[in-house]
Amino acid sequence: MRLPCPLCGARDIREFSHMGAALARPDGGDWGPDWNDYLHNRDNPAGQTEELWYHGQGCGGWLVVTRDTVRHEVRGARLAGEGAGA
Amino acid sequence: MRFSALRILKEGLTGNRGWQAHWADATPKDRYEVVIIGGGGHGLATAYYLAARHGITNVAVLEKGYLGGGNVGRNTTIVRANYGLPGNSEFYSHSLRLWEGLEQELNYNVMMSQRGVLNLCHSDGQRDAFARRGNAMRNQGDDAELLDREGVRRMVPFLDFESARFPIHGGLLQRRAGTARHDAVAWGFARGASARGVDLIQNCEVTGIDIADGRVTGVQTTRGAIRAGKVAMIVAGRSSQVAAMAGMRLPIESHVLQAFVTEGLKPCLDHVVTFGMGHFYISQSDKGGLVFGGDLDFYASYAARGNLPMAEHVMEAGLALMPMIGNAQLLRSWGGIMDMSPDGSPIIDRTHVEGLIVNCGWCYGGFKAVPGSGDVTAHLIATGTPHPVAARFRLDRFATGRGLMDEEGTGSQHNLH
Amino acid sequence: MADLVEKSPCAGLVPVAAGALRLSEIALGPITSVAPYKGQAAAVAAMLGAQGLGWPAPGQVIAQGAARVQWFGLDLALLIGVAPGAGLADHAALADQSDGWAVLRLEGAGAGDVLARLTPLDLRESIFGVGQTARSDLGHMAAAITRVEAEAYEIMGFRSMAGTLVHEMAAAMTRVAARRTSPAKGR
Amino acid sequence: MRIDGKGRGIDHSRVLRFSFDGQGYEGVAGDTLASALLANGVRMVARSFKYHRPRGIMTAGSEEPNALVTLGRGAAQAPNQRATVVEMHEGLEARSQNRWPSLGFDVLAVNDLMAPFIGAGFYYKTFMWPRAFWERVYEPAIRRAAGLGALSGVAAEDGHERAYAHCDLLVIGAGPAGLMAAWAAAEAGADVILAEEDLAPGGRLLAEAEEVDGIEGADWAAGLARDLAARPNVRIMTRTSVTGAYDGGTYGAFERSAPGMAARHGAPKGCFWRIVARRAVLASGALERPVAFAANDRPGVMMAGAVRAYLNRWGVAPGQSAVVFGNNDGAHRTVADLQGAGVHVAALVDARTGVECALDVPFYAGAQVTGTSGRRGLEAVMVATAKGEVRLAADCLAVSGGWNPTVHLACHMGARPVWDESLAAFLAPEGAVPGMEVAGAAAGRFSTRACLASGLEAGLRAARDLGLPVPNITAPPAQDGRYDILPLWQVPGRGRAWLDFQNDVTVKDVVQAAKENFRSVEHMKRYTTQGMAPDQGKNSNVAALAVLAAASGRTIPETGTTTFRPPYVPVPVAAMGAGARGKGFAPERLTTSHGASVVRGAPMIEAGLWYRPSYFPRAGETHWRQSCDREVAMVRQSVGVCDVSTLGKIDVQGPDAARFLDFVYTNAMSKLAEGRVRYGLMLREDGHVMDDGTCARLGAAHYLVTTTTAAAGQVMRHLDFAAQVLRSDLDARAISVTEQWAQFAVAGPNARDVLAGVLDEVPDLPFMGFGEVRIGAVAARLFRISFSGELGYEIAVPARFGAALSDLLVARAEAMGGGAYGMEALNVLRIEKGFITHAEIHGRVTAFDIGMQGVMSTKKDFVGRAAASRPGLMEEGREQLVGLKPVGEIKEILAGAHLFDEGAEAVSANDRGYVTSACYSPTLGHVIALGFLARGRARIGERVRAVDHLRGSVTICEVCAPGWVDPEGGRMRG
Repeated sequence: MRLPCPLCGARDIREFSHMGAALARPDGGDWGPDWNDYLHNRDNPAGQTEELWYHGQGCGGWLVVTRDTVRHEVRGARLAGEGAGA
Repeated sequence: MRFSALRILKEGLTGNRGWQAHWADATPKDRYEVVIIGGGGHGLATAYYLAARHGITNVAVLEKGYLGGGNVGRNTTIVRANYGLPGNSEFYSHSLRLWEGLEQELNYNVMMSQRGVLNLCHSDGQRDAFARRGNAMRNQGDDAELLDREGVRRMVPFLDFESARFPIHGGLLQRRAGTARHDAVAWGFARGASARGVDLIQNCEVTGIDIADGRVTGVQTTRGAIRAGKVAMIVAGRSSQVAAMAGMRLPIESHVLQAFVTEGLKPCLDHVVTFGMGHFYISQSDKGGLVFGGDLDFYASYAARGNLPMAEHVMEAGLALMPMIGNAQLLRSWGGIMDMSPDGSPIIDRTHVEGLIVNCGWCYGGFKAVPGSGDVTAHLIATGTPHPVAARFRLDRFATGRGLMDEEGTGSQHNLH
Repeated sequence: MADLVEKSPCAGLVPVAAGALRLSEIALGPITSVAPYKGQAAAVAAMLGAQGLGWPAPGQVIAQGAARVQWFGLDLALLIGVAPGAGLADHAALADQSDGWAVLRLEGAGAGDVLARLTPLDLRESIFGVGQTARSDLGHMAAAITRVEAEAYEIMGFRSMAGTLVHEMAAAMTRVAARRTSPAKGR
Repeated sequence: MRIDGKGRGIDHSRVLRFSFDGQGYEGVAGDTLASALLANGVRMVARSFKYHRPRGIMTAGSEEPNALVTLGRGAAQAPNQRATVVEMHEGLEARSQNRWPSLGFDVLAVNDLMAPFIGAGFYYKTFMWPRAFWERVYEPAIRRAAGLGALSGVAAEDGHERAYAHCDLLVIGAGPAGLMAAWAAAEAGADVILAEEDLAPGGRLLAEAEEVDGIEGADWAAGLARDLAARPNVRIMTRTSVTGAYDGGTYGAFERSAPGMAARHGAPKGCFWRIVARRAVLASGALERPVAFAANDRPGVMMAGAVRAYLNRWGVAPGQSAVVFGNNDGAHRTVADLQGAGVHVAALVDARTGVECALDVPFYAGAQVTGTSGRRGLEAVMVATAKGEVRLAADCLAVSGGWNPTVHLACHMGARPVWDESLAAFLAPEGAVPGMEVAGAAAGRFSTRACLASGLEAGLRAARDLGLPVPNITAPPAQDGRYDILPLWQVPGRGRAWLDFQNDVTVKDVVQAAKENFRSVEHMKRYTTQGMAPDQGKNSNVAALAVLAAASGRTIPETGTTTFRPPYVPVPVAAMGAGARGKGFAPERLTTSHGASVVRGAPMIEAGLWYRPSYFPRAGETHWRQSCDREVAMVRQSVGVCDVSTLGKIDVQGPDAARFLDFVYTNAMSKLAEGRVRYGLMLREDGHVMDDGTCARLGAAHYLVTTTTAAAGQVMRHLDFAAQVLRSDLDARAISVTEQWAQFAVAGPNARDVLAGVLDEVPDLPFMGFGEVRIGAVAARLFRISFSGELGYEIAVPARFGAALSDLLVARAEAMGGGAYGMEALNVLRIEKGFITHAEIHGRVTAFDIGMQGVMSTKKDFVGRAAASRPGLMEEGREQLVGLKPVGEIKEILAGAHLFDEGAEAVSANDRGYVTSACYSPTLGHVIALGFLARGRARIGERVRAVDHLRGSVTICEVCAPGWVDPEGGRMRG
């Protein structure tokens, strides 16, 4: 599988590591259902999903990758944060 | 029909004309006491123990494809009880005891081979962690031995003891552990369940779960509606989709785990050996193929196939550990879909829907759990209360933080276990 | 009063030769990582511009004599061969990396084939021409690879891994050299 | 028998000597082992897997089911090599397999007589009594009988390599279709890789007697291949089998080195390629299939296409008198080639009715071969004709049951092939592999003309898809003809008819499986093992499922197929894992003091990828404990030096650096004064401890974070995640400087004096203070921190000066009665102080468990704060960090022992905790340990039992507060 890094171009997945579904962290607050959903519960779709990948052996960017979990088709990737320099 | 050497002799002499179906293909009735979604190892075992231990035979097992077509037919066949944490410890111990004697219980040779599982350690720190685990196994009443480097060498002299990047310090050995013929386990339980009156229904996909006033009333399937008093979801690999039919969102992420087999070879490896530094495990099947595997591919997947980076890593680990296998030729690779849970341990529990039971999250420990999982799930279905050895497999442990079973200590990232 | 003698990362490991292939260590002089702060990219580019350099696009190397700016990752570049200009630190996080990297030069016919044994990068001229740089795998290591000539590359690897880096490059060089002297040609 | 003047693929003049089972023979250049054996009249070359029946060469390709041999010895011993692809070379040594004592006389041939009792799945029904006999008796016997070739048991040669290749178009197979596709795309300017399994391009053209473009087909192929090879944008990879299709246009391929090259010094034995292609054309051809009739497995029974290949390419007649049996025109072509080579053809048996035969040969239309006879090879063929059964003497039976397009690679990504009634074969569905198109015989276009045309179309389409100008190329004239086939899977009759030759699966087995309700094709496969042998069913799958379909009253499409899985052909493990042997498995990370440590005789131990000194033995010290105790005493009483460069160092800068660190640490680094250092704890988001270390504030907006050696990578990744994803609102930049700095701990009462002789000036740093210092011309960093509990500093210099500084510090320390200390002493020193490492923070502990809830700020949000507040993570009953010391008879405590209340039986139900770290403390004169104990903090002073079943150790321990030496910390503050 290859991922289209917005900075480096298409690269072999051996340069990346997968973290899981791209979810928004509950801002602060005490433990509750929102935190449990963020940390544990998943839609885990058989189909298109948005997930976090780290290009650790490349540009060091965290990416949000749109990918199909059944066909493994990668529909796109974007930087997860704006990137401090922007 | 009872299987025996005598029967084989008789059939052989009469042209093998008398053999009968190992299980009957049933057509769905409109109502069952218990409907089990999923005709994999765990589902079939649950059906068998419901019938055999609790006398509940008005049971249907609904399988989307063919019986045993899930991970029970797609794994590296390793059976062990070498866990370190409360919950896993007592459960896998229970499961291993059920494995011992499964042939006699089922009158089916599942080829449970107690050839020993040897986990290698490569540092003092790993040795201490293994010692802790081994002592937990002994506390549980299971067998465990800590081998030093020479002890390992005596047992498996062909490992790389000279030039290894991560020298072998020793190992944790469980002699009662080993391997079993994976397909036969599914077939044996299917045959036992079928013989006791359980309906095994293949090519029957569940498309909906009927719930009324917070209670499960049945399921919708591609072969019509089936009403049921109790429904058990035992569908590792598709748990999230089936649970969603009951409005549930599970703490599960699906990942692919590859496995590999070489061409047949004369006996060269008599045990199961695992190599921690390489996330590698290997054994030799009775047919002669070296069967081995490694870590997840790490990305979420429902495709039962992997990619090259992990496949190559597994070959690297195999060569590094056991240089003699270099001239063995990889014959086939495949992938199975793992229910990865946030702590790497399973879930067997009631749900917010009365009468609906969930069995999931086996990560890649599912095969060795088959008899144990079937037994305790049957107990939960039949009695409504968790079996003592599975009381910790709670769905709410992640919300409460109580009784987490993170054997790897890698935390709540599903693909790190 | 102590006087410390310095030691280069690949001392005693190089040069290595195989057939027409050569592997040697090069000293780049000062290496400073430059990571612009929020909204400071333009200012940083301007200051580097004043040194005849600039801010590199992904995969780009901007050279000016012995000095150069080499793209090194997300919002990150290496300023090589010169000390950062005064005031650059007000606009970007600077860190001295002069000692952190083992820097090798691989040259000779088949240099690309050597790297093709170690990195998944697409090294075809049309994709990765002279002046291009990339971060990627090299064997089991992280590396920065820059194409400095048609058949010459600069490879940066962790200083602590210099031994493995040279060993793996040398092994690949041997294979390629042996293949190229055969009818079943190279590649 | 070799035929004079025939064999376009060989050089009669270049004789090569080889041996098979010790017997010497002669082959010629261009031979395979199979063609050479046939040329020498060797017919029996193997024994079958289960019944140990005599077997001969059946095919001329990598799909060969029977002729598997073992090559070489010792490190070079390679089992299960297909004689049909093994290239002949001088001195080749091959041995037959799976027979004892010899190929001619094989004791286990008795299994053949046992056949009625050991049919499909018999082992599931027996070997169950008595229980203990499985491991002791049955299984060992089964294992010895099973298996094919053998490994030598010694480390295999480490001669393979791996490589990557990238292209616009990958063409798989260099037959007529593949050559045309490659030509078209190359002409359009695409980067093309043409991968061919065989040693030369041409495909079937090498085996057939037919013309392309008015010249011999093989010559046309060679000519075009030469033209393509000369182009800069084409790479022809011969001897290269594409083994798998993976995601994203990635393909695996295994390249066998030519015998000549493999022998050269430094050259690879083979290469495993990862080929990345934007487009692919699968032109893998088709495989001829056998027909299941009684005793169809005798040596001498061959595929008709293979017979033609041996005649035309290798000039070998597989027999003196042949019978040809088929259900398509290939049978007729085979007769023509046999007769053209002067081989007597006893009969042409065509299963089709109403077909003509233009050849001068006894011809039986609408007839079938019903059986064969012969001892170790074919002697006669039984044929059922319209006029009854005839018996024909023959030593060769050429069979063609039709052709199966080689769609494997197109189905590696889960697609199921679709049945084509007119071809009586499976084809790949459209778009089965993104970017891949199937062409030629692989797409069911069987005639040479159709292959050329479909290859050309595929190449042109690929060019168009790649956005390249489409060239004007036309296919050369070639032989055409429609594929007229009568489906024929099995010939009814008595006796065993083989489907899977390799696993000895017969029609009867499949029929029995269906009867026993293994009607799903997957069940049948798994129950009978059909298709699970080294050929993975290439020769048997389609026929087997046709038999299953008939036996279960379904059509072939209804019955379905099993899954195609990589690799297409077996790949040596040594190739796919090339380079990983020994030290090649992972990089080695060395500190700048590594060389000096080795010179001092320190055993170097792995710490992640790093190597660190275990201890520094001195004259007279014979046991590591002596060295360790001495080094500990050294630090406590004088001074020690330790390389701590392996700790992760992360430079954090920016206007929001302080706020950023407040977010990733549990405690408030924003409150840290400039020039000061603070201990810091990081949690994972799930509330458990990730790592600990120090954090120094170098400037208002500049921090230096230190991690443990083990977690350095994880923490860097985590900081990138926090900065880019969680708090991209903050303006802070983190970068690793681990490699930049060499850092040394100088610890002990004399630490300051050691520094005095090294630094130009030793600043008067307070405990947990930081300062910039100079060593001559070198700018260095000095931290006053201590992991030993003594007066301690860590001094960091740019790595180029590390070796020199290390030598200097150690020399100074030795002059004061101190010296270098290693990991063993470091560990003892920290345990004496109750300091934790990853032995304690092993991933399941919380700050609460290690008594650090105090360093969890309540005033701010930080990673892990919410999850750490889960009720289950702060319950008093949790296992908490404690110290332990022996107070009974037994004075040892072993890490890994479990803790129990005194008097409680050592069983799970009573388990109260465990020991994480233990050591002998030379300072205290007894063993001490750290561990986790349920309600531990409340149990200080109580006694517990530490029980280690594994090593038979039971110790009465007193529970103490962790930390024994100078608990008030006066010495390190000193």
